[in-house]
Amino acid sequence: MDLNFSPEEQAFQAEVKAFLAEHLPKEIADRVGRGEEPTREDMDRWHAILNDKGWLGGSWPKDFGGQAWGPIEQHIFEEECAKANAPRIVPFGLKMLGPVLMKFGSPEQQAEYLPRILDGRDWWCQGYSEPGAGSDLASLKTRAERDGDHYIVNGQKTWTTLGQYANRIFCLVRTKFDGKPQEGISFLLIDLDTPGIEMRPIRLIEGGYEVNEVFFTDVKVPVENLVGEENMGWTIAKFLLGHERTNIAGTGFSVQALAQVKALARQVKRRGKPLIENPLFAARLASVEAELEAVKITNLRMLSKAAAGGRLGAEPSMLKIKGTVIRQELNDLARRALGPAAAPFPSEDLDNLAIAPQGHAHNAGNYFNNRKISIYGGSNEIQRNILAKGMMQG
Amino acid sequence: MDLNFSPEEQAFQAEVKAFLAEHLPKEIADRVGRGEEPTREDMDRWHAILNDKGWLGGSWPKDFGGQAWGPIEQHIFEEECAKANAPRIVPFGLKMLGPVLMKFGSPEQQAEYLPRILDGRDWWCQGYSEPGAGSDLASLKTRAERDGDHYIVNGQKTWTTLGQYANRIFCLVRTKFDGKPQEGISFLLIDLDTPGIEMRPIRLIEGGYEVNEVFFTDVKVPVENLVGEENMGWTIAKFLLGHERTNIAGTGFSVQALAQVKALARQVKRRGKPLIENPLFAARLASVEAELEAVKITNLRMLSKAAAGGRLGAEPSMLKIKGTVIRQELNDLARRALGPAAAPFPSEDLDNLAIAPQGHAHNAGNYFNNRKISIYGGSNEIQRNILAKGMMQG
Amino acid sequence: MNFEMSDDRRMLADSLARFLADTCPVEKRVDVAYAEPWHSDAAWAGLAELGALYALAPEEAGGMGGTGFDIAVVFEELGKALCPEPVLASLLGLRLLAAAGQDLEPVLAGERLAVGIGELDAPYDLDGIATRAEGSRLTGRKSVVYGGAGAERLLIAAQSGGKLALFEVKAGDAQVTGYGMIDGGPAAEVFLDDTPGELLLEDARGALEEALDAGALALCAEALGAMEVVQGILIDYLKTRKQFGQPIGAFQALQHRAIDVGIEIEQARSIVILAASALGGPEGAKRVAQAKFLVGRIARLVAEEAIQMHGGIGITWEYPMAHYAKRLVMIDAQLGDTDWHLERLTEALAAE
Amino acid sequence: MNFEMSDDRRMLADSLARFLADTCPVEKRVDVAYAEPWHSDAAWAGLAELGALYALAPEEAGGMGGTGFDIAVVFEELGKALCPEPVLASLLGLRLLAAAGQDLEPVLAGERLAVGIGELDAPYDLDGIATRAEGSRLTGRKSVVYGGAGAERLLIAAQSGGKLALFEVKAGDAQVTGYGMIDGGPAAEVFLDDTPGELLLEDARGALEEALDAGALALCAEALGAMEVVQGILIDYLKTRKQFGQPIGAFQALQHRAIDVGIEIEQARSIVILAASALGGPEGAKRVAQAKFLVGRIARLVAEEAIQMHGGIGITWEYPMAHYAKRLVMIDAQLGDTDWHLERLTEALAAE
Repeated sequence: MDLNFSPEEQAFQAEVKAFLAEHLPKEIADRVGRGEEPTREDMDRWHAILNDKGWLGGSWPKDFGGQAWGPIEQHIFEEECAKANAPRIVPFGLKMLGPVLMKFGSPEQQAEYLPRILDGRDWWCQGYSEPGAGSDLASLKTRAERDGDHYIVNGQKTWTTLGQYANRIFCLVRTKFDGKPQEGISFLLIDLDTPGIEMRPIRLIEGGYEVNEVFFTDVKVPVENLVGEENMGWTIAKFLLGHERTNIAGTGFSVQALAQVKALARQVKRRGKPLIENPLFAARLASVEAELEAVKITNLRMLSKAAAGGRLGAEPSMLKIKGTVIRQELNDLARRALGPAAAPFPSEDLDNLAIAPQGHAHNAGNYFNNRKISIYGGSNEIQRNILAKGMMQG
Repeated sequence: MDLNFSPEEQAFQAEVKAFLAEHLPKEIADRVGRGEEPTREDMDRWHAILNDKGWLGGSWPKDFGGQAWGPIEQHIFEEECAKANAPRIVPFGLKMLGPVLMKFGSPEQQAEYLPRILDGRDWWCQGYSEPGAGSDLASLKTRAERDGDHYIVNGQKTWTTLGQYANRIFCLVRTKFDGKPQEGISFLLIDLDTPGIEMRPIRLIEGGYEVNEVFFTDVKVPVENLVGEENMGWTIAKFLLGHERTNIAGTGFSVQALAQVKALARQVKRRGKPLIENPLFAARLASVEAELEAVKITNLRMLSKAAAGGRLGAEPSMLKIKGTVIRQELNDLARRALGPAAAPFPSEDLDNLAIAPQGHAHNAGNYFNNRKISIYGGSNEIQRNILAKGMMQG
Repeated sequence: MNFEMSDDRRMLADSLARFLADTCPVEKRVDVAYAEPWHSDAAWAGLAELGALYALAPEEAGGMGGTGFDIAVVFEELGKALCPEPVLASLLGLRLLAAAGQDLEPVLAGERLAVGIGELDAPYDLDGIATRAEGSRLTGRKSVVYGGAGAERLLIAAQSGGKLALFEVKAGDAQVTGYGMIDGGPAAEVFLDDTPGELLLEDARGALEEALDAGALALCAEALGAMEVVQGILIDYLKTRKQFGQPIGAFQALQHRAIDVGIEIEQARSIVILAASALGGPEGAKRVAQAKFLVGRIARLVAEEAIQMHGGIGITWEYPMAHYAKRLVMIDAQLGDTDWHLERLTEALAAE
Repeated sequence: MNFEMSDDRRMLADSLARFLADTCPVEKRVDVAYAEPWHSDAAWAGLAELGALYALAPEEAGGMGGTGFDIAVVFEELGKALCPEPVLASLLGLRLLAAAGQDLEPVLAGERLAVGIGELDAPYDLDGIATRAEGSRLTGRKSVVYGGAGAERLLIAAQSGGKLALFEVKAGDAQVTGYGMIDGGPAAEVFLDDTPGELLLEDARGALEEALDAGALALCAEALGAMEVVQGILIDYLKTRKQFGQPIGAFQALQHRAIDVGIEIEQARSIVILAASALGGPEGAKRVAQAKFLVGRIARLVAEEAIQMHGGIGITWEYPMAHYAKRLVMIDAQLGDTDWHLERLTEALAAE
């Protein structure tokens, strides 16, 4: 038993810290630290800085321009980025499509698309969910029908995160209309400039825009944009679900959120004293801190197992559930700490009124927005179903 | 809107209070107040005192020796009894078999058995559950086969509360072995002195004895002991489940338990102060007190509806769930308040050591024993299923 | 014992419900609640015309109600309609003006009035109020004054000669910066800098406590109304939304959670009834604290569970339930949150 | 980073598990744990022979371990077997004797020793200790002394000259009234009335805190072991018990609850690892408090959920799980319950 990183890992951690201190632009870190969404320019800029260092695709194999980081390096990198308020790396190209192409793509697809992911020429988004198929992906209806050397795509995708910035989308589409629903799905790459595609923003509960609906009407997609074989989309989707789970608990974000709540609770007052001295609030805070310390260890246990080549079973689903609940609880504490000062609808005009302490005006919005984290990527209910299946069979 | 009892109801409440003050034997009230089980003699004595007053079958019709109390009188009576630490009236004869006989029994059965319930000559117990049929009563297996003017009963019942004091048992038995399982059940009265019956005590988690297994081997039961028609047992069981729900939330017991926890929390100390001044314990206590106040009102709302002749729908199931959770939480607080002093296995030898403040030595045992209240009488999960059925159909 | 609403109150509830459904249907609410002036002058005038404000004040002060049940009826309907009109501000104002022996008629007829009590460093507690009066000139800042944007008059709680006093300030004399709230409706920051005011009550503590209790009860009733609507939407969704070939309400794990939500809403209803019955009596403060504590806990649960069981659609701007959920969560931070009221209860426990 | 147990510890765990399975199988435990002397002399001697006690003391003091992980390994096995032997008393005693520079050998070899710290009015806090020494004569009462029945020696914390001191008392010199506990195992009330003792440490506060941290960690590990067994029993039951024609584990509401129980047990396991790793270091006290708090909460949940999902059988004396559940609940009240440790954490928060 040894909970410490190895000397090499510690050296890497120090290197990441130093790099972040030097190269993460302050205005970007400040924006993220205030709980605001980074702008498109922030994300492009940060991606480019990481790519210059060779760290953007850090967990990619060296042949494809990566560093071949193992799960522990990847974890260290992500934790330090979160603690430093770096913008989250947009995952759709780097963490989702990239691994899919490396595993299932043709050499031509790999050569064409992987470099464009790293250097930012392509911004990918994801076309999985549909209005009638959220957690139940097998029931998706968007159809791609073969017509010579093209597919003709018709249908609708939704919850397409940051689609407004994307030039390409990877989609699960139905290419076979009889038999078991899972067996008729294919994985298709689509250029968003193709005629017949309309992207409509969806406004979210707190007032922001980050997800979209995508409508496809007779969209012509060349057959060479099929990844893998026709009708093997379900296999690819399952591969992706099982891949890249190092950050599933989001402990880096929670560590950062905890520090922010503590700072806030020292600034705001109740009954003439700092809120952090209030027994009931402090009990909430100390309670979630203990939960977070525990889930951090659970996360490390999983990483250690993965790094040793062990097969992950229940761990990712457990971490997803507990990790999201803890983050949401921290969001709740921040909103609660502000009290009525959380009520104003955030706007730049209000910042000079300083109703909330500096950097905390977005707490209520973040609380509401982050209800999503227990819903997306396989809701916590779906995770429990997965775990229950294992329990009853195991 | 008026939350007060009517002048007549208030007068009745005062009468009950006065009666209890005068006639409830102090040593019995003390034993109940200490959280100990009343003895058999306590129960017999208290039943007799109430019967002398005509209140034992208070909610029975006057024709059968009752007072024809409505749900509100019944509630007032039960609340005041609980607050005064009266032993609970043993329900099997008075509240279960009595109403069944009045509704389904023959005039001969009514004439024979009802008076014997009131005057204590008969102590009835219940034979419903079986080892393989707890929440799922329809699957019960105890069989009663017709043989001339008798049934021959074979099988096993369990969770028979206070069976050790009983001389008679009413049972659900299977009399038809094909068709829908619910349609082959009958309701049978059995004299426990009949040869072939063995009653074995089941020891419960905290060490006490209150439930039993009952084994039937070729037990001869006269056919005139059948209540209603053959194979109408399911109808009778459902009637009973829907009957007599005034005390389902057990708010009287909770009111009493809350008072005891408060008294205890003033006596025991943490960090040199009475526990009731500890912010975290006080928060638990104030929280459950608020819940109790709410469920008391929910209970009164249901009673008011029932008294006006309204049909009860979801209310009893809701009250069962919330009422039991609150009582269990109060049991937890009492155990928690004692801390290590809850640990000794209760015994008379220990009482003079006064490890727990006087009257509180049984808190841990009661906490464990009362895990039963969310299990028996239709577990809280069964109640949720009932409610869900209504929700999806409604 | 009688849990039926009186005929008068039922008529008021029905006419309020009809008016709100016509005037500010929830589909159009977002256009009103999130854009300056964050409410509708027409709806406001209509509410006054309907007598909704009269129901909040006792007859001896010129109103037509004013009991806990009158308040609860009005606010439950406002909550059901998710109405962004700042009726709470009028309620607080009416209670304070009545305590000060002032004429209520202008407010009852629809004048916009707001009450500034909470401050940045004392969002809930009277003891922490730092705004002070010298003579009748006020200096300080009142923060997140509900209904403050667009109010014509302000009632301000301020320290004066060792006591907590109540002043009236013309909105034009103070610096009032209005804004909308994340759950809709108007609020404002009120800056007072040697601002002239008129003393209404020299010792206003009791009146402020009474007004805050009435306000907290109103918020509980508003939350109850909103929860009822959310529950209805949730059950409909469970019945109609299909996944894996079945309505999602066929899944037992969701069934049991939806049932628990329903049980908690019944708890909320009961504690609102109890607090309404007790308001103004010796147990009023305790019952209101119990209600605001319990409703705060339950409202968050209802909002979070309803969103989670909906999935993504539950956090979209276009889905009305999302706005109910926001209101349910944010209502907790008005006039004392769950922890605040629980702490009041724990102190009372020790003193019992 | 390495979450594998060392070979030495794995061997110890395996041999302990085998020994406990042979010597006190859970089916026979009730005969031992609930009847005087509430443990088994043979099992006790066997444990000592096996070196279980040596694992609890550091090498420099004559032991063969003594780190957080050593303690955790031993107590997790004791918890899995629901062993009623009072090893906790020896752990506390060994830590205190080592701090006092005393010879540990008799205790390591199996001498029964108990430690009296908590009192009726101060069950958890050192500050409230009222037992006092005049010279080396002690007066006071130590309550619910774990392992006190049958101990040959007692270590007693007492006020002496303004400091908290540690004394050794021969059991025969005090009035020791032994009894069994509701979850099995021996305890005692210790009455001291001008009782002769031997001063071991003049200022024992630091040593007592360190011993209590080690003890709290041990209890967390014991609870973890017990929870693992309960979870296994529960899952088996869900798979095999049938109702309405299906195994009850086919019902999604129970599935999700059982899964949540499993997730919480993983949280408990992780916090025990963290506390074991931190014991004796600068963050030891904080991590132990986090562990005891979290494990206390989780142990109650596991016990209550396991019982509820079992139904009636879960609260019968004959079903071993019931005894695990009792231990899980009662363990919370040893050496500081959830609220107690949470309060320690809140105080540390304010001081951070």
